[in-house]
Amino acid sequence: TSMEKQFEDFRVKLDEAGSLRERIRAVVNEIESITRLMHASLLHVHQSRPLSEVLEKPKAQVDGLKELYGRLAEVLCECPGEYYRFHNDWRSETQTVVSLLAFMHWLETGKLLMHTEAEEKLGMNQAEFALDIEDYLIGLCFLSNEMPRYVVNQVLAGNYDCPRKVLRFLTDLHAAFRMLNLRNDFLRKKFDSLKYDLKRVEEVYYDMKIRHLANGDSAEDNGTQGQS
Amino acid sequence: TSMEKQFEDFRVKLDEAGSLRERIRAVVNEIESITRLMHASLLHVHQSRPLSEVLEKPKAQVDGLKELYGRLAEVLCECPGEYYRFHNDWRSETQTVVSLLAFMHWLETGKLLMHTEAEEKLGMNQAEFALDIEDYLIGLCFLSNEMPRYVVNQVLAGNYDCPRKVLRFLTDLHAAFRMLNLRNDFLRKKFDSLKYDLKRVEEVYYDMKIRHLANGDSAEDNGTQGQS
Amino acid sequence: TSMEKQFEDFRVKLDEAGSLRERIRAVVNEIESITRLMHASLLHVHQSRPLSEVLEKPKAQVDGLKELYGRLAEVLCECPGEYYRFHNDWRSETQTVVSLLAFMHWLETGKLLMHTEAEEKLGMNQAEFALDIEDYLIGLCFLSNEMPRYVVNQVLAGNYDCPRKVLRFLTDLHAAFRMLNLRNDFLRKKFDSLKYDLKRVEEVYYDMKIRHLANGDSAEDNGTQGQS
Amino acid sequence: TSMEKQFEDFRVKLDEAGSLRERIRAVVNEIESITRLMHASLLHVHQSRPLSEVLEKPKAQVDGLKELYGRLAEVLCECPGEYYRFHNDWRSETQTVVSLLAFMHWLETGKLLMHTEAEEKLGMNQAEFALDIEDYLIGLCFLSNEMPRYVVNQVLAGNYDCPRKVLRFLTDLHAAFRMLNLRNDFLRKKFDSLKYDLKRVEEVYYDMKIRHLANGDSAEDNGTQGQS
Amino acid sequence: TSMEKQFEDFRVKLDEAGSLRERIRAVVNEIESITRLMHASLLHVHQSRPLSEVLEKPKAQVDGLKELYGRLAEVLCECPGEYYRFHNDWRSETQTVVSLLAFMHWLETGKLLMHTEAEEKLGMNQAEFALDIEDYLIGLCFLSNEMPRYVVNQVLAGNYDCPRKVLRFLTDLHAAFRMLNLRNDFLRKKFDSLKYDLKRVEEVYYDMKIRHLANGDSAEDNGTQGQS
Amino acid sequence: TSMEKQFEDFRVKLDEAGSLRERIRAVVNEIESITRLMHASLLHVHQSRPLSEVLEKPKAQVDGLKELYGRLAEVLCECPGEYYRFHNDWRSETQTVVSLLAFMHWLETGKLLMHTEAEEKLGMNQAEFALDIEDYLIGLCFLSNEMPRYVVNQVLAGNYDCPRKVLRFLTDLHAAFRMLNLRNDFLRKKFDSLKYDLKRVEEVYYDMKIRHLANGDSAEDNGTQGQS
Amino acid sequence: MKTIVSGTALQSIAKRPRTITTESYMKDAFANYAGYLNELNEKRERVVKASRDITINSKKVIFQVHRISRDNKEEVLKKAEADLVAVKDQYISRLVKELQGTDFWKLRRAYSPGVQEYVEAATFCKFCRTGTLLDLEELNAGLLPLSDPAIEPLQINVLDYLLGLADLTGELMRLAIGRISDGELDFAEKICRFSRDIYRELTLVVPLMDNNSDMKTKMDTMLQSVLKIENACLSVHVRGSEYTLLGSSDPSFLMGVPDMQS
Amino acid sequence: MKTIVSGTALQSIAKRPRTITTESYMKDAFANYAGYLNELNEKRERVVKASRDITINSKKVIFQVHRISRDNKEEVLKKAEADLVAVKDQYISRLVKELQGTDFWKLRRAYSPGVQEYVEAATFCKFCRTGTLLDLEELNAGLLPLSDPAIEPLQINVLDYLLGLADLTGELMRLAIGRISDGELDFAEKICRFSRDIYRELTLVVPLMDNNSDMKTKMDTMLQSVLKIENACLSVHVRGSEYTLLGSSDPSFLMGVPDMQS
Ligand SMILES: [Mn+2]
Ligand SMILES: [Mn+2]
Repeated sequence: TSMEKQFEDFRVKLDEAGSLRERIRAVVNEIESITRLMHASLLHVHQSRPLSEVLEKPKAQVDGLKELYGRLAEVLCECPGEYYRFHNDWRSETQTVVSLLAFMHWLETGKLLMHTEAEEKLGMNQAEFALDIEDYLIGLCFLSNEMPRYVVNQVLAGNYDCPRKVLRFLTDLHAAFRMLNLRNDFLRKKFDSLKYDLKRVEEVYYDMKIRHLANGDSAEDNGTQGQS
Repeated sequence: TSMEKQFEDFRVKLDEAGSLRERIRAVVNEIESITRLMHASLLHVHQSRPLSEVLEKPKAQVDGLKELYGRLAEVLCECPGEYYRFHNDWRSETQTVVSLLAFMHWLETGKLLMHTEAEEKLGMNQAEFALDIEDYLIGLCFLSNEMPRYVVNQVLAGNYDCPRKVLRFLTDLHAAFRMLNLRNDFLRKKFDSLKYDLKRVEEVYYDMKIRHLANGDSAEDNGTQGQS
Repeated sequence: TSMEKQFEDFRVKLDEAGSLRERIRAVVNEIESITRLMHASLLHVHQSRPLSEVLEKPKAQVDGLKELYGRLAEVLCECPGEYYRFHNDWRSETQTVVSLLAFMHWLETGKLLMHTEAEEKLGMNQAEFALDIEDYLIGLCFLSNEMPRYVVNQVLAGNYDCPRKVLRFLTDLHAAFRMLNLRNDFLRKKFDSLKYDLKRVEEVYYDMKIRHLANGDSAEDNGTQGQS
Repeated sequence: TSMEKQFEDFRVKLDEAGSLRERIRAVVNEIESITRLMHASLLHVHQSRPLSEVLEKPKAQVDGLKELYGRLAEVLCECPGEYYRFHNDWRSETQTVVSLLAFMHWLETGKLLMHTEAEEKLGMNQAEFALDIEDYLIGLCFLSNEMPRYVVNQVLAGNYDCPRKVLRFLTDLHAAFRMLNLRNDFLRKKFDSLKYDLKRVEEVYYDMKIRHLANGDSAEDNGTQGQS
Repeated sequence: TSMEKQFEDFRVKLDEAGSLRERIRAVVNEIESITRLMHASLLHVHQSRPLSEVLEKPKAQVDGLKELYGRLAEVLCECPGEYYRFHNDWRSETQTVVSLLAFMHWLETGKLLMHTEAEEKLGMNQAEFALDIEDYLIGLCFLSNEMPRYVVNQVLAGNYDCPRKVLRFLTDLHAAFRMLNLRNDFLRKKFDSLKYDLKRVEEVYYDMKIRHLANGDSAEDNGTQGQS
Repeated sequence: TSMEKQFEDFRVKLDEAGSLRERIRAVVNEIESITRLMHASLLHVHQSRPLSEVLEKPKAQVDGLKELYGRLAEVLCECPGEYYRFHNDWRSETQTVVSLLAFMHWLETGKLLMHTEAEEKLGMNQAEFALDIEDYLIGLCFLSNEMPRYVVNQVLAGNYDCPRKVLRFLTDLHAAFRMLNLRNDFLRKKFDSLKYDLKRVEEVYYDMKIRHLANGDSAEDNGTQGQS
Repeated sequence: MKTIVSGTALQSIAKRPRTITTESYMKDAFANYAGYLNELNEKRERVVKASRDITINSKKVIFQVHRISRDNKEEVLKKAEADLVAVKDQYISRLVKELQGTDFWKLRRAYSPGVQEYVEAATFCKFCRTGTLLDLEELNAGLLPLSDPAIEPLQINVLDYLLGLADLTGELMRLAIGRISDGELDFAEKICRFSRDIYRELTLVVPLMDNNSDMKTKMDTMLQSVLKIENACLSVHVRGSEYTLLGSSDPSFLMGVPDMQS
Repeated sequence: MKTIVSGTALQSIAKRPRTITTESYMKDAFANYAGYLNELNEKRERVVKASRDITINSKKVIFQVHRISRDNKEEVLKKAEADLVAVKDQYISRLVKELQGTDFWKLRRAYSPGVQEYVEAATFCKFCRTGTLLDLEELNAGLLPLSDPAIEPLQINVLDYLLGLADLTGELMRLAIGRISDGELDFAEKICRFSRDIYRELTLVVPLMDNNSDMKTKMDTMLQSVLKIENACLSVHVRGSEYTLLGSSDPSFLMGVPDMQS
């Protein structure tokens, strides 16, 4: 019957979509594994290990990530126009990826990892396979969440200038976010947490300042750990 | 600075997406209003009003729906490849639309509204703007949920043939669904409810049959209410 | 350090347990697929197809099941004494398996599938890999849940003797269950549902009886559909 | 009949399992009582009572615990291979036991209670009756949850060296946990809480350090309260 | 300190209450065991065994129940004025007891077991240890829940007069319940179910009447099964 | 029918209320936009910009706010006596408005913005359209939430007198709030947070005092930033 | 110290205890706020109590109506109606007195449960009496005499009316089961049609309601009630049809069991 | 028709309306049950109302206590204590009158919230006055005069006392923050020790309580309150230590800001 024919047709299509999703999840699981390792390495920054040592391993893994995103792109190529159909299956992992790349970039250069830079690092600079802006922004919020702890541990390690630098960075980032008219609830909530991070860093800087531990603002330097 | 430039850029893009979403929601609100009216009119079927009277109003509104889906298509045209980005904003309403159209169609013809027929009625037969299969299937499950009540009220109104016809229809529909390998949890749950509907209709038919109240299966006729 | 050594040790052990669990789940997924197919075939019994036709496909798949349980046994062999550690990962599927086998067995013979028979069919008659009694019992409750629908549909198909036979079977099963002192909450709840099934079958038999549709009890026959 | 025989058999087996479980629960209730008393005694540590006084009572009860675990082992001996069947009945209490023993051990020695040490203290160093690794790990997480409060109250009592020592301990413990690939959701969540404990202790240490209240790191000593 | 003294005092009192509760629960467990056996015996009434046989065992156990309630009374004597403190520990079992006694009483006499009669049977006719009226009423609702099944099975056994008698009884009971003003609580819900039981019994009565199966009312008899 | 007529009537009335609500929300959205801008401008106070610069933009927008509240009043005029029906639609935004106006007022005058002053500024000094007192009070609590950050940033900018002034203001405000009897509601929770703000400002004041950074009280000045 | 801006008064108050340094302008204002909040809370309490009284007594009216049967209709309804009047005169009037002259919406959450239960009871009585829906206008007309004519009278608002109506279906379901048992099949079918109508009308109104999450839950319960009524009607209908098929000469037989003893 | 067992009376009642065929033995009994349930419900309502009054007025006492500061202690506590006596004499006494002569446990759920709040208020006053815990015996001794001496007097039970005490820690936390602000560090540390003690004692008692799911939730909240007190003490302690390190000659300085204006 035509009903049977129709449902036979559905069966094929739903199975295709199902196997596509499974392949996506397989790739995403690998991405998740790599980010867990990268994250674990990066956490050494709180133990005040030298920057070069901290960054060595995670930097070595960026290429692996890029390759995985390449495979993701290939899968999504098979269903043009359905990027957002499967977006939920990999967005949270991608936000983590962005936050890690942005942290590494900031540790090295003291600068914000730009959207296009992130896309390049992940090979997502294609028409059909770009980095969603909200994912990028949420990743930046995760980055800021790491800052208060970073600042406290840097001070414990005797790096009293760190709070001032981080404060300047977060103040700029905060100002930039404020330009946006955030309607996305999750992003808005993460942005609120950015405000708390900023407040906490202000307080640490205040602690340094009133104890005359912080240097003046005159000497500028790139990077976040002077002597790294 | 480049950071400001980037966020300025984001602001524009996020605002665009936001206003797109608002326009989609405005259309969806209108769709929702119409379906509410259609549904309320269709509820008269339980009062055993003549079919022509029951269907008059909802049929008159199908064109309105089609126009609204036309407007939805126009909005989505402006962001090619992002159908699924906004899908959640209108999918539940569309499932309801499908269930209403399918109910009307079944009342008139005794047949299942096919996917392509539904697409035609809504003007969704375009490459970029088609009716998602899962939405169509969930709509059919909603349709089946209405059946036990329909059967009960038809019998109350003296239409003793109804249970047999509905049972045959639901049995076929159930068999068709069983061909699918349902991975979507929501759809799977709705399909479970279809089984309960089938069981309830079986019971009503059983009650008629053992009392010799149901007619034989010999005389076939289209439509669900003989004399409508 | 000894702490590191200890955690390194843990890492190995936890990873082993994790991969064991993954292998178990892979097998269980296959079991689940087969039972879905078997169940779908068995549901034809409600459409009153001939018994031989109904049972053909599911019977063909029992060997497949047995092989899968063999693979499960192999995996569990690698961790002697940990049968119950992973039990939750496959118990619900096994309960379904029991209910299907018991239904098929009852359709063919009119008798209850015994625990040892179920174990044999699945190759679970080993010291280290037996069929948990509660799983078997829960499977029987699932079996009884199918009975009211079966009875109604048999009557609809003109098999007026069916209710009496099913009633006798369920009455015996119910009496047997009542011998148990059920402390397991889930099992107790399922047993309550068995009571409802029994009550429903009583009602159908009552319907037949007062309408003089049921035959007397004189002629005994094995199997559940005399002439199939 | 054979059905009756089978169910009679089940009745015996289920009753045996039931009474086994009751005996387990009786023992577990006693374990729970003892841990409650031990916990309440250990809470005195926050009142800054001398360590010897704090530990006196709980240490006296360790033998009682060991005896109870001995009785548990005896019960489980009667059903070889079913350790994990009843695991849920005593795992949460055992996690608490581990956390208390580990806290006492740490207070005395400043060192982590090793898995084998915990097993010895409880007499669980048998082939058939060992301490489950996840239970041990969860117990350690509970231990870490007590640390921030401990540090705060020690500082309030004038023990300014405490934050540094605890921080070092937690940093090591955190690093050790990070080696694991945690798939167990509950354990993963508890590990997240360990991170918060670490962060809080860092903050307290920071507050001491910037005020020059913490001593230098030069003088090493075992134990956590210098003069205890 | 006085605080410690007070809490020590509380612990003693609460321990006492706890052990009281344990003793209550021990008694209640025995009550529950007996009611389970009584219930199982009474269920034979659905297999249409002779009334004398059905009632023999349960009647023999009423004295056992009375003795257990005597022990309950003794325990509660130790805490005068705290009957309702422990009420929840035995109310559900007592409701079951009431329903069984009322069923037996009704089977024998065709009359409702009165509150004072129930109290007497259980030795609860004391100032400090009476049968709570709501428990009694809920017990009566449970009694009515057994009626539809009883009526169906009696008819199956050829006792066509039964429906009329049960109908008259339930009609009276329903009328009596309607005198009460209830809250939206458990009792109201159970009372709603009584209405459904009444309706079901009426239907069976109609079935008899339609088929002229019921006798006239001429030959009245005590009890509910003529020839028992 | 009269039932239909009545419901038609309800639909009309509810539609009216609905469109009223939509108009209210439209106004509230504009209020929200303005407050967002005002807030963003005011946040510059934390970057220690001169007061005149900080206040310039937000002061310019107060008239806009007043006009919007005028429009709100007009809408509410159409449904006399239903102010509190729609209160929830604008209360949270109005609390924010109060907090901003109170902050600006305090920055300029060092005094608390009184309820009647707030009403005047917003044109809410009408019999039918007044500022709800709880909203006003909650607004004041939000105001206090901004203070700790303000104080820290003022100190960072070298304004060492600020903590003393803020402390005096918050102390007074806290004393005033203590006159109220609150329920366990949102206001009480916000009042609790006011206590924490007060405590934090005190700490900063101590920091200044310890280091003899704060000036004496001799030179009093209007406003909160002496030389702005 | 009158103002924070004037340093001149400093010396004079340096020794005054700290807590009464609260600026007096704040103090006066907050004394007012304190009075306002106290009064509001106390009024809210009184309103809650009145609402509870209305609830418990309306429930009694509903139970009274459920005592109806084929032969005592008049008697039962008379008592129910009298009780309902008593609820209005004794308890609603207290509510009216509390609320008069205020924005009725402010304390709505405090009195809404009572008013809803009253609506449920009043519409239930009316339906049993006339088979029609007591409309809001009529209901409110009954409340007018309670209010001081000089000021805006308390009127039940549409939302509370609809919420009360939603609960009515549960009572109608119980009534229908009882009526079927009593053989009043026509009455049962009237209830069936009536509750279907209410359900249908409400589906159109619910999305327009102010805060309809409660109402949505009630609609689910309500549909269940309607289904129960329909299924109960079905089962008696099917039996009736079978009876006709069996060729009984006395079709009135199914209309209850009045002759049960005969 | 007196009994169902006798067929002889059948003819005589065949025409009687059906609903009054209810066997009179049932009818009489159920009339009694109806009376019992009505009285119980009405009593429950009165008890709930008394409980709400106790709650709202006990809360006022608590707020009064929070108005304490270094210099007005006596005055503030005097008023709070007087208010507390008024709560007892006006509202608890009403509860006592309702409950006297009944099993106090039967309606416990109806009055427990009020009693708990009263315990919270009474123990809060007492702690501020003496720094000690008002024990249950003392509390109950105060209630004795309210009861008719002839019968068993109403006494607060251990469970309600402990539940009230669990809430006390929240108020102690607020008090501690305020005392620190006011420079009363000793007071704050006393609160810290006191709430730690209560928390510790309660951990031992909770598992023994009758139905301790409420209490378990309260224990979580309570631990949070204790932690907040400890952390607040820590932060002032650390600052004080730094001050000592900086070598101030005036250690009393940290004890508040009395000299803020000087
Ligand atoms: Mn109701
Ligand atoms: Mn409180």
